[in-house]
Amino acid sequence: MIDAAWMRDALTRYAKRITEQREYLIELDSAIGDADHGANMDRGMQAVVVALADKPGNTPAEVLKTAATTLISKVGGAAGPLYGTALLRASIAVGDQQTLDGAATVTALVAARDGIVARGKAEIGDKTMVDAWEPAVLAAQDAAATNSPVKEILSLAAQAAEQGAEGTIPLIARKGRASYLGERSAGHQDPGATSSAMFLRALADTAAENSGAAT
Amino acid sequence: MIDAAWMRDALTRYAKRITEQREYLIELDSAIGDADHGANMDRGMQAVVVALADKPGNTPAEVLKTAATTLISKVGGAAGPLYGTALLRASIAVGDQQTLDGAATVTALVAARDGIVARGKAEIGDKTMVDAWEPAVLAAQDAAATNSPVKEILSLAAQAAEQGAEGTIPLIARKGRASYLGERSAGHQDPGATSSAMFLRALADTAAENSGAAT
Amino acid sequence: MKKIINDPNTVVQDSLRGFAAAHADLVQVHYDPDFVTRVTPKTGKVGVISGGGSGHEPLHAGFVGTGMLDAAVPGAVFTSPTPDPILAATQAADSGAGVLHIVKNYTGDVLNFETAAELASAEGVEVRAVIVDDDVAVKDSLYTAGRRGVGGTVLLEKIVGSAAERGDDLLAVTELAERVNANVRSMGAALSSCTVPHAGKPTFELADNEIEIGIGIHGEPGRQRVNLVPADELVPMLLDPIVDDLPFASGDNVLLFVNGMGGTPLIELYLAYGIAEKQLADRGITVERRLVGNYITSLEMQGFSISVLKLDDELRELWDAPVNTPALRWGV
Amino acid sequence: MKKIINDPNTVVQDSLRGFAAAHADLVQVHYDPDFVTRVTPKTGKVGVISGGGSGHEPLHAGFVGTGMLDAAVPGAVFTSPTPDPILAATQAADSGAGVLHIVKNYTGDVLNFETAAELASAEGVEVRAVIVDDDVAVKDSLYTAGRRGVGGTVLLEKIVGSAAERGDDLLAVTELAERVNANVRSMGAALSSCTVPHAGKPTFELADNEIEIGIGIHGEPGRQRVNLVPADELVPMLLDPIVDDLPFASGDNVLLFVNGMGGTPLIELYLAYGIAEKQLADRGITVERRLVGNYITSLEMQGFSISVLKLDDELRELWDAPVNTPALRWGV
Ligand SMILES: Nc1ncnc2c1ncn2[C@@H]1O[C@H](COP(=O)(O)OP(=O)(O)O)[C@@H](O)[C@H]1O
Ligand SMILES: Nc1ncnc2c1ncn2[C@@H]1O[C@H](COP(=O)(O)OP(=O)(O)O)[C@@H](O)[C@H]1O
Ligand SMILES: [Mg+2]
Ligand SMILES: [Mg+2]
Ligand SMILES: [Mg+2]
Ligand SMILES: [Mg+2]
Repeated sequence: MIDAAWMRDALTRYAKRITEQREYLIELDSAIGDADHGANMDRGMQAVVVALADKPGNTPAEVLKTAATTLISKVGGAAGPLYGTALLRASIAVGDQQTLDGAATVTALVAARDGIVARGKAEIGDKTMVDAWEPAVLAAQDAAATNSPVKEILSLAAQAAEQGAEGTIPLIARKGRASYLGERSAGHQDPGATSSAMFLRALADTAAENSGAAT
Repeated sequence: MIDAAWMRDALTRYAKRITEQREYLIELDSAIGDADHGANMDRGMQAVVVALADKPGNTPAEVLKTAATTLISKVGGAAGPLYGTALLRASIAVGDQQTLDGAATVTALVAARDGIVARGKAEIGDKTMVDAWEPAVLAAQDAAATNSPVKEILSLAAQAAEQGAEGTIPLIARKGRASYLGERSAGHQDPGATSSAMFLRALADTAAENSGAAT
Repeated sequence: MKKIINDPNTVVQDSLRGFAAAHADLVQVHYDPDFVTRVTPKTGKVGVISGGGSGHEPLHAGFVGTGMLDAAVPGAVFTSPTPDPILAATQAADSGAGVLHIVKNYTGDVLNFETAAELASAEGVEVRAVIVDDDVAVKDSLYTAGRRGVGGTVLLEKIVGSAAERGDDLLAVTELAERVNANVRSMGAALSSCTVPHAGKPTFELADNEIEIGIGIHGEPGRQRVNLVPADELVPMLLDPIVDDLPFASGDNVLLFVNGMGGTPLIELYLAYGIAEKQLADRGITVERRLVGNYITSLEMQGFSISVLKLDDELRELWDAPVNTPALRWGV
Repeated sequence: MKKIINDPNTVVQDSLRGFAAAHADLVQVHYDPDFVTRVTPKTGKVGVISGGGSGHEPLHAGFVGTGMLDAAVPGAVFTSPTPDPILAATQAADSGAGVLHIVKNYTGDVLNFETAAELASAEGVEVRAVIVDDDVAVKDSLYTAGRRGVGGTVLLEKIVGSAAERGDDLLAVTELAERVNANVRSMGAALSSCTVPHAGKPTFELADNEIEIGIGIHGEPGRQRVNLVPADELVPMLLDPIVDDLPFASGDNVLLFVNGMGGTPLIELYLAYGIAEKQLADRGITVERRLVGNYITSLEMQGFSISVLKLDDELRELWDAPVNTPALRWGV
């Protein structure tokens, strides 16, 4: 089951992943943006790790809230408010549950996606992080409908997010900075969708590693 | 013999040469200066050609004076006043003679060199145009002492100037812009010495071509 | 990467420290959160603040001072600041008459300023915002994030700042800001890319004979890559879309702003200015006021942008009003 | 070569035309011979003029105006002007009280200004000259053409221009100029070369990790090529030789000038300024006045120079005096 410690693990894992992939995300953002997404996410997630050490939290929601407010106050750019809102909404959605089961996990993912859409007004196919979140949520919902374990839900969500991120390559951007390029935005993978897929992969990997407990 | 027409020919020949060698002189000046010597000399000599068309002159001195004042008012930089003074002093030195014989030619060369030294205060070995003019004058004086024809005098002067220019390569500059480089100026040929050798070569070539008349 | 810096992670703060020392008579820099205020805040007026990613210097902190901004909020390089410093700057700029946020139209800037405005309102500060979107290189349609805010921002900050300085209320200042934004159009071109410090290499590569047309101010590639052409042909590639867009027409009086992107020297900017003014004159458009120089930049990018603002008596008067900031100063 | 120009042969005149249009309220540009005067010449005072090759904008034409220069003479790019325009500018600047020539110490500048001064004297104009040679990168010895005139020129033109404006006579103005020159030292570094328009390619090539230390303002290579180092180490490579040369000592009050070479953005210049001011403070030297920006440039070269001027009450007062030129303006 997902508890506060699990959530801290997942975020720490994601922070590590982002540091490793920092240059790659910068490169993606150079092609169709302003070359800062890797630095933005790294700055933010490092701050999240520090914040969680300071204030570990007792519930998944508390951990998510600390992460959300840290991202909002450390990242800036488009990604900061979008990720921040996503985690904040997820935190609110799961309330004070000590642990999250499959249904609650889906509730959190739905709330996160809805937060991003509410703030950014992007639709699927606009070549944004929504293109990773939307298929992830759908996959998670499908898996939860068949009562799959959390590990399975998150694994399918991550896979869908990765496919969604890859699927942004041929798209022409209609939101965010890449939209300024018009047709020249096609042929490049969206950095925010990519970092979003990494986020979902970090959740899935955390579940896989804790699979004994998390089924 | 050198008359006004001969002098116009020589200057026109030099102007053509400078245009051809413009990039080369710029390259030499890039290495140890500010990359303008070719453009400066080209601008000046093109103006000399125009000025002489307008005001051909009746004596070698008149032709030289027109060239001198044109260079002074069109070239700028270090080369403008130095070349201008050289030709002005040469013009004054030969007075109103209709034609110049070997002795008068040497007088003109001596006056030109003295003009450069008077204005620029450079000594032989300072890696400046003096390193072309000084050996040229000495060679001309030697040749004149044995009553060589003008053609011979100028040919030997040009050869000495070319050797002198080449001889600037190992030198460390002590005057002009190249002196700012200190030891880094060694290993490069001085642009002003190079254009000076071209000037003397233009005189020699003119004499060679008019050799029937000029002996 | 060749820059006079110590560490990409501290470049903004390191530069702010130098800025603070160099202009201690005009501005005060606050750290953590980072924002810049006038050294002597003026009370009893509408506060006018702006902000955005760093790397556009002197924008915005260079425009803090009498007759222009009350505060500025520099984010990381090319990254919108977070709500915290925007909130702090908003509170510092408020003396009861409310605060105008001048926001360049980028998703990140808009979202972070929005959040800050909500937080400030919750603290009892009346906040309004103007979104600057003057870049004609971007189509304003369902298929884009809307036009970017570029050169017009500088002109708007001056004019609106001077209106606040003379005592206009928040509603009037906001409406004026909308009016300036509606009457200014801009477009830019890059001769070289810039290098974002934490990226360490140029954002894009251009061949020796290529330029980018329709760039923004974040080193992002433009709409179109074309061969380098003489200035007489390059200037109308920016100017014509600007003139056609509003449109500007014969008889109009305008302010012409030729802006350098950071790596282009004045000798070229003046040359471009001369061509642009002449081409406007050929269309019967009179340049009544002008600005030439590096005012809204993209780090060390070589290139320039042109902005044209339609003037009326009020806008001209406010442009002429005294201004005393690190980067713009006259009449004082 | 990537520049916003039409033709290397007309770049100076094309740029002057734009400069003239942009600053018609302050300056008048005369063509053939090319020189720049105040739009409203001030009579009854010593005329202060300067000039030199173009490519250093805003120097010198950008400093024509009240409190600074009466006229400026721009030559071809990096080429001293010829005597004709210097003579014309000298005559235009003379209203009976004589004229001071501010000449940067380069062979070409010195020779051409000398000739012009002789011609002007022959026409009855009293002319004096100050040769600025503040560059500590060059040893002033029998083995060089002497030190170059670099950043100190800007400071000297301001201070001496303001002395002339208040009515000092030619002798006093000349002595003051000598005093400023004796009390200012400068040094520069390049991160990239510049490209002279008629040369069409960079004057020198630097590898990605190399910089040139001890450069002048004509794209000439410096004294030494070293690896790029962090700003904290780079700044003292310029500042230490400056401080040691005069020498400046604890208790001195100075003006600190961090100048960009044309292609380096403000974010880096302020960063360097902050370090320089701190390192002076560590030596007990107080920075009382400062200037940061692109004021004496080398086309699009990336790099910067530092100048330090020892202040006394009179120099500080003259620095603070009103100035109203295209490139420097305060107190008006
Ligand atoms: N309106 C939007 N809705 C959803 N995601 C968006 C939107 N705008 C931008 N993004 C995402 O943000 C990413 C860019 O983040 P980042 O580079 O950190 O910010 P910025 O664009 O401000 O530099 C994009 O790749 C995209 O996925
Ligand atoms: N003091 C001097 N005496 C003699 N020749 C000099 C002196 N100073 C410079 N020169 C010559 O002038 C040449 C440079 O001319 P040019 O490049 O046109 O002028 P600048 O150095 O002003 O750019 C040098 O190569 C050198 O030969
Ligand atoms: Mg980005
Ligand atoms: Mg030269
Ligand atoms: Mg950004
Ligand atoms: Mg020169």
